[in-house]
Amino acid sequence: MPEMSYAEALSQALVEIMEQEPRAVLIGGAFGPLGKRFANRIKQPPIAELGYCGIAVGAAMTGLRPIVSLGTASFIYEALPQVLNEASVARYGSAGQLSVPVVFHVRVGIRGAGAMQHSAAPQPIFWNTPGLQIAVPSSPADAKGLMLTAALRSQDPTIFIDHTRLHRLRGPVPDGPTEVPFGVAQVKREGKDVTVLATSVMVPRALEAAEQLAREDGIAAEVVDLRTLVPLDKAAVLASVAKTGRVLIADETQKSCGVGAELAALICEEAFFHLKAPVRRVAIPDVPIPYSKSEEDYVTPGSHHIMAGVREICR
Amino acid sequence: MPEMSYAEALSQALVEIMEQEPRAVLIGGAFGPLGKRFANRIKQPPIAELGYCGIAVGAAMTGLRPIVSLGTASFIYEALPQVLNEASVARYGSAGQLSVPVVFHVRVGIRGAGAMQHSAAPQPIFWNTPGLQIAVPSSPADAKGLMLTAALRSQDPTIFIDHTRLHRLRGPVPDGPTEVPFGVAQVKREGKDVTVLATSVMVPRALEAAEQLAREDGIAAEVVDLRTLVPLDKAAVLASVAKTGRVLIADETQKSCGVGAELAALICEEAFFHLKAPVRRVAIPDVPIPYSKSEEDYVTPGSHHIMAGVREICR
Amino acid sequence: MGELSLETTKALLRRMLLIRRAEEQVIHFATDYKELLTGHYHVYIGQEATGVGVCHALQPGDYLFTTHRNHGHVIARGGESGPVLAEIIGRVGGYNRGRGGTFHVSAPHLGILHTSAIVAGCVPLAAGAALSAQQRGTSQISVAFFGEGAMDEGASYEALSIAALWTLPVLFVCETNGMAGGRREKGESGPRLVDRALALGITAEVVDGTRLAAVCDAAGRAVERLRAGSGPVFLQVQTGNTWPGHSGGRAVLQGGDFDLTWAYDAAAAPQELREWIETSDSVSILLRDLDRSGVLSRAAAIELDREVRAETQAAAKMALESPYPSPEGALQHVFGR
Amino acid sequence: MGELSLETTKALLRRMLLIRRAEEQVIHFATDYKELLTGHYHVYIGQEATGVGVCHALQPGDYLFTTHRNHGHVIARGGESGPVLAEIIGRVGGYNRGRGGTFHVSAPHLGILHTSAIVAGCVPLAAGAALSAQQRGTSQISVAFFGEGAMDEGASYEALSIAALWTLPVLFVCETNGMAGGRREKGESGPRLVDRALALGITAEVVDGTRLAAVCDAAGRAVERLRAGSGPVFLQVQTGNTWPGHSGGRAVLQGGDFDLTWAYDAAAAPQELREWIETSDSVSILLRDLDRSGVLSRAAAIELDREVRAETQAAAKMALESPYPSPEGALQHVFGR
Ligand SMILES: Cc1ncc(C[n+]2csc(CCOP(=O)(O)OP(=O)(O)O)c2C)c(N)n1
Ligand SMILES: Cc1ncc(C[n+]2csc(CCOP(=O)(O)OP(=O)(O)O)c2C)c(N)n1
Ligand SMILES: [Mg+2]
Ligand SMILES: [Mg+2]
Repeated sequence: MPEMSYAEALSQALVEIMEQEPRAVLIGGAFGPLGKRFANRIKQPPIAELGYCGIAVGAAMTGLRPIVSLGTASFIYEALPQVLNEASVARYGSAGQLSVPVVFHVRVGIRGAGAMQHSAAPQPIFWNTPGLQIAVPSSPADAKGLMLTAALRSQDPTIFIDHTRLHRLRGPVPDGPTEVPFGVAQVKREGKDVTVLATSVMVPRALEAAEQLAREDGIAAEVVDLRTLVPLDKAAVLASVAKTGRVLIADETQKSCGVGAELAALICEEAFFHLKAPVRRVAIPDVPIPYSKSEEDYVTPGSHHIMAGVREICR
Repeated sequence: MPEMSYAEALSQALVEIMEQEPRAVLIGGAFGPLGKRFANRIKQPPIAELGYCGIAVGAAMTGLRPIVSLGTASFIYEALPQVLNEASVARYGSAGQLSVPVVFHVRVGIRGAGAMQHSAAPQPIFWNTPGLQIAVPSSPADAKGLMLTAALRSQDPTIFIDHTRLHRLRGPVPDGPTEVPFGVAQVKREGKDVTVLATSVMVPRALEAAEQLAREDGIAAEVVDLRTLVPLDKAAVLASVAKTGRVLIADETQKSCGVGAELAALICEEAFFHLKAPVRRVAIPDVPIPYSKSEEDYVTPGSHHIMAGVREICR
Repeated sequence: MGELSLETTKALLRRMLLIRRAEEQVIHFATDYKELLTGHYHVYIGQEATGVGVCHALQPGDYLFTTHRNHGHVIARGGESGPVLAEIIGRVGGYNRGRGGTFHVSAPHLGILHTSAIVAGCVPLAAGAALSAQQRGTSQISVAFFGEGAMDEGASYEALSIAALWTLPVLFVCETNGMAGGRREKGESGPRLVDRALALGITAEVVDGTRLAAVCDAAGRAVERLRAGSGPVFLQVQTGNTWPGHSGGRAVLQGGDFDLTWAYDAAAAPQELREWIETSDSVSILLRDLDRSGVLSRAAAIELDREVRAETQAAAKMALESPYPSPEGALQHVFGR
Repeated sequence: MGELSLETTKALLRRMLLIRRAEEQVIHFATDYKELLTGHYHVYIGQEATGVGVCHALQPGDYLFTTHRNHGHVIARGGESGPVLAEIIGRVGGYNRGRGGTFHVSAPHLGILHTSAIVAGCVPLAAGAALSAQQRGTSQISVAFFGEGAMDEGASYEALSIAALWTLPVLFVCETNGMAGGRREKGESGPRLVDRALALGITAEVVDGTRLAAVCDAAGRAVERLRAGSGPVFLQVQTGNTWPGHSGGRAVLQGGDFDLTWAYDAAAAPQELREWIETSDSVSILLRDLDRSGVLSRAAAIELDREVRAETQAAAKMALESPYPSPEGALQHVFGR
């Protein structure tokens, strides 16, 4: 299998989408060489997120399959009226008569010097809004495979979440159109002592922590990569918890009402009698993201937080 | 103590605020008789939520104490760029040099025939955003008291949540400027068997359920009204859980990543060893709100859901 | 009536009356029944010529997007009163099985895909449907109806600006009805709204919305331009003085259902309505024009209205007899999978 | 230089040079050091006359709001290079203790309260500060600096529209620098931006931003109008051709730091810069004007620049010696309580 970076895998996905799907149009973003080959299906909008995201939604209702590249995730706040009030409810409000196959592609997370307005992780906003799918890939192969699924197969709006710090991550990517289905988690590492549920950039951090825990503490952590939050692979989550009885959730969103909150609540509701210890969340503390490197590093959930958390619940 | 409706108590709060605080300005909303007395401090904006909420934030940075009445909560989606990207981070980004004492006043919830776009309950969006305070009053007295605190004392942005179905609720309201502090929950009914954590419109529903449970099942439910989500009275939550060992969370936001998710996760993290049963959430299922009365009633969390949930965890 | 044939004129008047009578029925639902229509709703009374005149210029396959004040647009486009009324009272017989209700009446088979009750919410969507037509190389066009209040929202500004930049085949119909949620006085917002479109490089004009012929004419020219690929058009349609029956998000029928004879003799109408009938009501003005020009006599018009009323009554009956959807259905159609 | 005294002219040139040298220092931080300035940053090179000219018209107590391209505005308003540079590299010596960084340099003591790196984010805020002044009955005014890209955001449109409606004392300064995030070509958006403000009923004009005197003149007149309570003013400042050193969110110093002699003899400058020096660089144009008119000789200008460079060096040293904030401090100042 060829090795490539996360960013390269995504570009490859976009090329394959444009080749295979004439209804695909790209709105926004920098498409490099794509720009020439598919010029008539690439639209460069002015800085008007609400306008062009709404346009993408209207286009998706009428036979196109738009992929909207917004850049930094905080810019999608400008477009939330169209995402939360229109895209997410159109199928429901029409009692199933409409499909809205649009992809909103954003870059999230603590990136290094992003400060308060370039580090957003709005996944919880979308998870709290029924009607939106959320992909949170952690590897080049998943980035490509989930993008293919969202753009070629899905009938519903998808928020596609890239973590800025994954862009240079390298990994094997299967040749050809290898779609990754939504709603199927992946056990990245088996283990019997504790389940680490991880998303996006926290997956490599969790794997690093798991290695070190195995080496230093003899703890066998099972790392489950959720890959999509909506749909959620509840069965995989509950199966792992049933096996280990201990859970740590590693997710880089702000803690309160964050992704970790939902997963913890779900487990506490549906797997309570399997639990041998409190469910721990590793998340961003409830602060905006500061600019200074010293402060930014301090609020970034890292593998050391995962290790400390696991040690506590495996005591 | 005089009895009055929730809506009357709120109006009374606004009058007292305007009388006592010359820096208070009202933006938007229908102020009735206030309109005349304080005409020069009441601004009627065009339908441009992003513009006028941003203006309120800028005014709050420069010596005013604006109260912005947005009407139905889904309209605040238009203003989220200014609320999430500016108001919430201004103090933090200035390392404490700025205060932004603005109140965003919205009407949330399933109201009867509101359908997908007039029934929003965006509390989780705000709770996931550090820097915002959230008031969720459940009674006329608290509506007045919390509004006084937000408008007269607070140094930070507050999202003030009214549930439409509370507007006509009547109750006693103490005379004069009786502020209700933020971050202080209220035990509305003592009980030893199970804790029902409730917010806003779910408080009267929880009290109704508790009465019936006492009568029919002999279950003594403790009903804790959180009153503000941020700051959260964690001590009160944990104390009640320590006492009862069983928890049901009654909150009318969509379930995934909702208010109930955060509370359940918190309890599962910090009071795990007190728990005798799974933490149950009564919430809106993960669907938009339908228009038809039959369907709308079906997705509305009611006292019957609370009773069923309590019965399950108290078995 | 200029270029409109007698047949066409009668057909358009009939549509306008269908809207008028359906809207009156909506008000009856809200006021004559208990618990039938409890929320806010917004009727199109007085503005009928705008919807009907613009839709007359459209072809099957064109798209139409509208707002909270959508009932009239849906009927203008050919929607039947029965499923519209059923939708408004939340019944399965509605175009969306009662799921959307008065705020969200839509009719996908007529190109009315999704109706937004968010002020200006439909404007980007309409531009998006136009982008879709442009990309797919069809000759479809897309129309957005919205009120003057929507012109203060950034959403409409951004959509207009992009539509101009991308030369999208979208017709913006701004119905200036003197209401914008009660939040501001008429004219408060400075110069004419049409200037805002012109400043973005959009072909734009002010249209007299009280006269069907004026709307048909302007819409006809606009649609021609749009199909030629010359980019968006903005029509600021002045719908005259506000219908006095509006009352916040509800309405009151002064003197009961509209009596066609009032159109010809305003003195016979309730005091509150007289000036409006004389100067602003697009139905009354059309009736008088047709009578004066000898195209359609009073008697013929009244006969036409009698048919329309019967049709509306049957529609109301159908709506009322349609059941509520089953409660558990509420969990369906969140996702397509 | 029209009405500006020799003293004033020298002071304004000095500010412009302070900005130029500080921005060069920012680029050095990013390119000459490892891990010092790793993110994006946006310099003000070439546009100095706009910030300095506008700020010259302001009084203490006035408010100023700016964008991602803020460094120049903060120094133009009287900010010191030391704390500005320290902020840009995230040190406690920065105006915000390093918390805000390059995107968010602000200086509350100068009326620069909160800087938004969200395109158009600052525009409503500036209108809000103007509302505050109006309500409190002071003579303060508020200024928003933003780029032409921001004019496509609904946020700016809504803020302009409300400012016009409420007659707010706010000055909108739209710096048209030929860049808007690389997303669209120059002029793509149809008619002149100034027309969008005019359509909202706002007094507006196009200003030559390559000439300090033109900016001072326009800003002076605007501020007079604002203090008279006549409502908002919009200046579309054409800052000339884009500085060739811009490179996405970073920058390259062709030929190293700007050599003042290039201003007088563009042939001596690196090829890439020549046209820009001749036609667009507001510093070069001012230097040539002053030289030609005999107000300030080349030698005197070079001497002034020497002082400025020394000051900038000291500022950079101060910034580099300032420590990072303590990590746990990150949890502070979320709330005031
Ligand atoms: C974003 C948003 N803000 C506020 C409202 C509340 N609202 C509903 S209708 C209306 C007035 C709309 O006026 P206009 O656009 O002129 O349409 P009209 O009602 O006159 O047809 C308002 C403010 C809303 N639905 N959406
Ligand atoms: C809402 C939003 N969308 C996109 C961006 C990314 N962005 C940063 S600067 C910029 C270009 C801004 O152009 P302009 O307003 O002309 O300012 P200039 O950089 O030319 O000073 C863009 C698109 C952003 N910061 N905020
Ligand atoms: Mg109107
Ligand atoms: Mg620019």
